[in-house]
Amino acid sequence: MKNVSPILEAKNLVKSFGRVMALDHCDFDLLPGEILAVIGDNGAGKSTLIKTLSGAITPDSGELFLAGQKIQFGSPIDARKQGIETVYQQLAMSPALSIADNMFMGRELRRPGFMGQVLRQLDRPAMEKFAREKLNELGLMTIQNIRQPVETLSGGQRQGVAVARAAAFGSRVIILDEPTAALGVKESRRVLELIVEVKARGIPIVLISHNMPHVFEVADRVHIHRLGKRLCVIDPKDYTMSDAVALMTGAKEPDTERSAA
Amino acid sequence: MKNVSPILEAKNLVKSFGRVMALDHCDFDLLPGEILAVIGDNGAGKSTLIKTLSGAITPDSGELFLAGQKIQFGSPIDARKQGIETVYQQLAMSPALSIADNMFMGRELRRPGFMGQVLRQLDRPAMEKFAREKLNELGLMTIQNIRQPVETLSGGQRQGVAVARAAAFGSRVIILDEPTAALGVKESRRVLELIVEVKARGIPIVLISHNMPHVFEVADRVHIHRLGKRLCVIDPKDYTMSDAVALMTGAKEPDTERSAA
Amino acid sequence: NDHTASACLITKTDTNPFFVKMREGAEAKAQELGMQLRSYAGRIDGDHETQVQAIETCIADGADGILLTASDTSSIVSAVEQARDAGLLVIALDTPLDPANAADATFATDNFRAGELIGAWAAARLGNDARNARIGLLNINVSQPSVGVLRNQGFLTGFGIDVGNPNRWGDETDSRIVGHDVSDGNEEGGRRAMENLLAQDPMINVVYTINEPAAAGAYQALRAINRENDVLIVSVDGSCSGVADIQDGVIGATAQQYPLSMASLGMEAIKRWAEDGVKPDPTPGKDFFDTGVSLVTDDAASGVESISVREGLNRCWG
Amino acid sequence: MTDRNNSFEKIAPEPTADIALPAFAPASTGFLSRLQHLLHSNPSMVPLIVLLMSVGVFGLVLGERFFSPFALTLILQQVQIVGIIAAAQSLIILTKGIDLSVGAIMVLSSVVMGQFTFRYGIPVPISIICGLICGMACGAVSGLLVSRMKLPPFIVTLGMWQIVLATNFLYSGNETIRAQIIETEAPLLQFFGTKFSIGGAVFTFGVIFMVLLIVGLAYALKHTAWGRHVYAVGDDIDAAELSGVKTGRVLLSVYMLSGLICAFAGWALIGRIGSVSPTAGQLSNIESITAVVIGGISLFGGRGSIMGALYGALIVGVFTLGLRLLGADAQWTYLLIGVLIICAVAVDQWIRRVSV
Amino acid sequence: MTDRNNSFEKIAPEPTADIALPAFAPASTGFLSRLQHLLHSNPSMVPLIVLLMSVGVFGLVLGERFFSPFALTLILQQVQIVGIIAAAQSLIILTKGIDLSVGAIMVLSSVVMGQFTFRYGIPVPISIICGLICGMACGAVSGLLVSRMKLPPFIVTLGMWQIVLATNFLYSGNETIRAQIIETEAPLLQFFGTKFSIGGAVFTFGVIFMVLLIVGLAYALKHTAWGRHVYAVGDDIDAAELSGVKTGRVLLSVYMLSGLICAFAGWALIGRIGSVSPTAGQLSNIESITAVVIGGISLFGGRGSIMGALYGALIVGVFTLGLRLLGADAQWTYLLIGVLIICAVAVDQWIRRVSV
Ligand SMILES: Nc1ncnc2c1ncn2[C@@H]1O[C@H](COP(=O)(O)OP(=O)(O)OP(=O)(O)O)[C@@H](O)[C@H]1O
Ligand SMILES: Nc1ncnc2c1ncn2[C@@H]1O[C@H](COP(=O)(O)OP(=O)(O)OP(=O)(O)O)[C@@H](O)[C@H]1O
Ligand SMILES: [Mg+2]
Ligand SMILES: [Mg+2]
Repeated sequence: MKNVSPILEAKNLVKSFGRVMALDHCDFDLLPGEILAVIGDNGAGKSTLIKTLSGAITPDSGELFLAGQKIQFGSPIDARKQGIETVYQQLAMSPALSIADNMFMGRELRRPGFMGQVLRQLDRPAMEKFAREKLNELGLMTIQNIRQPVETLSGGQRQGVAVARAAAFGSRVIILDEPTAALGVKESRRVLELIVEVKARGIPIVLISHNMPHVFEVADRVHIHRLGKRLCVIDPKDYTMSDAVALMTGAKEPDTERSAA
Repeated sequence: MKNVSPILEAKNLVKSFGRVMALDHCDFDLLPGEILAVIGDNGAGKSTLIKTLSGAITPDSGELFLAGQKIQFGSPIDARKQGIETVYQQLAMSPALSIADNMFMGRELRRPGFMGQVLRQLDRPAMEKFAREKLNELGLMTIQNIRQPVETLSGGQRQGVAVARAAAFGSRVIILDEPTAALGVKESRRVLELIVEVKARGIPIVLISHNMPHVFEVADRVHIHRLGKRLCVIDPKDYTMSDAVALMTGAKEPDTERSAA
Repeated sequence: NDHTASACLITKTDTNPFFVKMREGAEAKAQELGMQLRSYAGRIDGDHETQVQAIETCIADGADGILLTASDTSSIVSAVEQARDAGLLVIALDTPLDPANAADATFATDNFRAGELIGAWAAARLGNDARNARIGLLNINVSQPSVGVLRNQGFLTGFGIDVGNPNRWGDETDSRIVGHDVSDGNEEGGRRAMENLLAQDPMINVVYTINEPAAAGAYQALRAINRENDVLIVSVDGSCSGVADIQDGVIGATAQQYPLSMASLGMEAIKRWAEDGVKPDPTPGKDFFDTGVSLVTDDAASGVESISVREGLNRCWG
Repeated sequence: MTDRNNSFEKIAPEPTADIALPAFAPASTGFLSRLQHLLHSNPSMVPLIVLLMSVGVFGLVLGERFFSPFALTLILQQVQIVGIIAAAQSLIILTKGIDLSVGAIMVLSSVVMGQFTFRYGIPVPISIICGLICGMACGAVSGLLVSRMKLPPFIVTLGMWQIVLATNFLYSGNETIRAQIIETEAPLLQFFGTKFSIGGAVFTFGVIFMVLLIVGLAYALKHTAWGRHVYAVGDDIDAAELSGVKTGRVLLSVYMLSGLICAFAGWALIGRIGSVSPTAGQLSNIESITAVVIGGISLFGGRGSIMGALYGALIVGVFTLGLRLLGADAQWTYLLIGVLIICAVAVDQWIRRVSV
Repeated sequence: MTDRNNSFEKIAPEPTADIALPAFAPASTGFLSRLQHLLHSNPSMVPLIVLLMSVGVFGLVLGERFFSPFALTLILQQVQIVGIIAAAQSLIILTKGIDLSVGAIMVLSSVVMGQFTFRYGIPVPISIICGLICGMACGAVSGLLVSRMKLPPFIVTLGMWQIVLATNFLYSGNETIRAQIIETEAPLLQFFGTKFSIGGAVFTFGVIFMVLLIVGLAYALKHTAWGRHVYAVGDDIDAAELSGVKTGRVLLSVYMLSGLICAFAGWALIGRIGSVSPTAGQLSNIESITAVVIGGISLFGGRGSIMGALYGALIVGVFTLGLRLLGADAQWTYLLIGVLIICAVAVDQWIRRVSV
């Protein structure tokens, strides 16, 4: 693994909110094709880290590299254009718009021919068909109507829609911030399967989760975040869940030799 | 258990949102001193059920009984006055106000003497001290400043504050809608311990969760919700987690004899 | 012809006492003559669209004639034409239209003349001091409606100041003018405007005001710095409370108009038009029927014709 | 009770997205609650129904005087300016903004059209284009301040209102350009005033323009990506930004389009009043906001249909004309319109609150 | 770099709630960014600083003419009505509402005080109490419509504005009660106009009342449960309801209090203009909203301090008088105030955007 260069890499990220230093010279790297889990206490700065990776937050200092190239994201759109798709913890949906509208927000399909090119009409049937397929893949069959506004969905259903969106469009990196937090057992399972499927397509995934069994089930490497920085990266095969929790909460110090590259 | 009369009971609750029937003649009962878990698929209607129990939603029809007395809640305040304290899935906090302000919302402490009685001045120091203690009990020590606005907290920190509020003030029933969804491992553990502590105080708890290990660890009985109604109530000692999941998702039919009272 | 004649009265606003009086006059006359009367008004001074809508409503309503005090004397002309084409008699009250012959007749105060009277009176009162008078002018609002411009420029002319463009206030160069401000024609605006001018030059000694409420406001401002007795305030309107203000020494002189007679003359003209098809004639020598304006003051100045406060009170807005 | 079986929880295994289920019928099935349910499923119909009802009531009371093609089309002519401005206002309000400068932009644009033609002798079509550009530029300034500098729209347009209005008075020298001159020398300026009649009904190009504009905007808002983005921005601008909408660009486009529409309203205004008057339109902001809100568009952004703005403008127009024809005194008319504004919204709210 | 070690993530085990940490210093430590940080931690200071700066600038340019006790206290007198009204407006805006009827309520209350005294011969103190009750009742109507029927405040107060204003004109018969009569027969009505001077500075009771009112409200909002509830309702009304605030009652109390304050403004108005005039106060809504927003209170509710409303009113007053003293003519003053409104808010925004 030593020779593989990371697809997404961050060095020395710093981000503070007023007096709170959410990222404190934090490093990060994601290797091609892997599932990287990020774990850490509440408020450790995980969400802030992935927001800087996805362009939603501009760091105060630090550098980002995508496939070895130094990049800067001015907005989430820039990151999306590079194929980085993110599910945020607060979901980022427009409550009054339909599920299909939300899935295609910012990359709508237009009808072919005159209606689409001149009148710029949306291709609603195509978008709805696609949205329905993606939701079915996730097993979110309790959603009755693809035209229903997102605000009428239950918390878990919304989360499902967000995950489906990311999985459908992510081409280079998919970042999931606690995607199963509000999901039922069955749905959580589907999301984990989906993560593995996406990995099989060769797309690397960043997964933030507080659910250790999930993390240890799917992750190739585990980035342990503590007090705004990367404490260490471990291989889940070499560590037990309680080791990970102990590291995360500061009950144990990392063992530099054993930690994964 | 047959002889104990329920502390909180609901019969034939119906609630629909437009064409969606979130509660379809649903029954519910909570026995004194027990931990009752409510599990079910996303969108099964769990949140809607507990919202009717806590007065946040008025059901279209159906009856509520508290300690055998028929009651009607016009608002969450009515329920709180009866000692029913709820943590909602969407948390119900005022983002711009401080942690202490939020914890005491609607039951503020006033200073003694002239300042409090005539000028109605709040007793900020007392409220902040109390809030800090309650947060410490939950191990939410990463929260630096009790005066900081809730909107600057991480998702998990907010959840912690909400749980602390309910535990501090609930006197007859505490209802928790997915209290550990956004919490870290350590914090989740603290919440579970807290639930057990509260039970030890003799206060019954309704716990909605998608986390089967948590449910099976603490629950005395498990209410399985499906398609807007109670499918059955089981004793977690008699069933395995996969049985429960199978019931919840419809893969298995309930066995009327074995299910708990 | 058993059809009772019906008329519309359209005023700039229905909150200004001047127009209230005008409406009272029209209503009384309508009762006397057995006519039907509908009254309309804009919401604020300068609310032109509502007046256009009112004219259209009158047409739809099949009225015989319209009495109109126009907010925008030239823009209203198209709507007036439409009404005249539909066979209605349109009479401009208080303010001539632009051009004046756009209406069938005009019963109006000569606002320029009203200004001229108070200007001449103020100059005569000051005598030689007029050459180094410090003048403050409180106009109505920044949109410079024609009534306000005419009174203002009339005052300056009467006082003996070169007005520059007679269709605009504010372009004068005479150093005696301390400044212009806007008062919205009410007490509050009058006081604020006066205070602003006083802050610029506390020694102002002549104040022109667009109407009497503004004058009352200006007086309060002067009183606050104890200068109420050494400043001449002149105004236009001659309302009963305005004339009473002269009696109390608030205002030095005012130019009195006669809205009630405008309205009743107008009603009579419409009655005649509805019954006999006869249009009224203008005052000889003017392109409108001048209902007259008199200077009211107890402090008559030589060379300026005036009536006493007692007479002013008798005739106020008659 | 069979209706209940159609509720969605029962239909689990297959996604049944497009099946139109019969409306859910609650326990109380009186006529009122059925009506409420019907309207609830179509909230943009509410102002339309209020409109039709008010036309009906006034028609009954006033008879022919109101129910004539002349009177009814008169209403259309009377609301055309407010209707056009309300379309501009709706766009802004859909993005959670508010535009207090609409009336001022309208008047300045019409003054530019007039003064360019008559003061500088510029050919009329070019003057008109300059006027339209002027309106769009005013919108662009507000748009830049709102989208780039993130200033609150209320305060930006409050400032712009004063700036544009003062500019208008200073530039025009408060001088009206008279209708007669325009008619003989630059009739194109009065283009939107051109009348044609069908039966006894008299329409003007301005009325047609208003209707076409609103229908066109309704299409754009519903069926193009831009329209969806406008709603998303109004709904939750942070979420929209995170999910890939160029929110800055959407906001700017909305303010510029709204400025352009106001400029068109200025052109239509010349057609309506014949002349170019710098003092017109002083109440346009409040009137357009009234129309938009009565039309059911939420002031908190992201909800409502632009057709509502048209209905809202018409409702006010119907009440105004109807009450005038009834001979109500002006102050009583204002009082009643005040009451009716509140009632219209109360009805709307009653319908929205169905079974919640 | 040592500052960074103070950032909170390092202080884990003990809750360190009350320790005031040194302000975080970012990489760029220029004067500007230090100022920005300072102000950021105290956003309610921003309008105060803008105010002091504008006083300073005008003082420098105009010298004694502006920096005299006369001119400075004149500003206070000129803003007293707007300041009182802005306090009422702030309360409403803090609950995410807006009140377009403040000016109308003020005028109606003052008319009631005057007419009751002079038309019916009721003793002055009782008339004044009736006027105050009238204002509170108007507020209560709006409050009931907003809190019970959940109608949007904008439209409710738009309707109330028209209703109250029309009532005012109908009831008063558009007749002014003259200052001289009030002075001789009911001087209590002019109570708030009573002057006293300290040095060269002239104050009126109205000015004192405005300051006391705002300080009192600031206390109530910050240090009582009611005040916290007002903020919570404006922040997120559903969350407030769920967490046990009687939102309906809070809203009603806010609207009633606001109506009462408007009635006091009506009383103060009599003191200021001497007479009782039914045509006064027509611009009060827009002026009060301007003051509130310049004062940094968010139109989206729940954020801002009521002291800001006072500063906002004073900023507008300073600019108006300052520009007039600079010799700007009325139209240019309007234009410049428009520009300055935008600039004031832009500065505010720049400060709030620190390091985000
Ligand atoms: N916009 C903001 N303003 C101020 N402080 C913030 C902001 N966003 C995050 N923080 C603070 O930064 C710290 C890190 O927050 P972050 O959301 O990244 O934590 P997290 O690791 O994702 O926690 P969780 O597991 O609870 O989601 C927290 O202390 C939080 O209070
Ligand atoms: N206010 C509402 N308007 C319309 N539909 C609603 C509303 N609230 C809930 N629903 C619908 O009612 C159903 C039940 O929702 P509820 O939130 O009770 O589910 P839940 O069991 O709590 O799910 P989860 O585990 O995902 O939180 C869902 O289909 C949801 O879409
Ligand atoms: Mg997080
Ligand atoms: Mg739920």
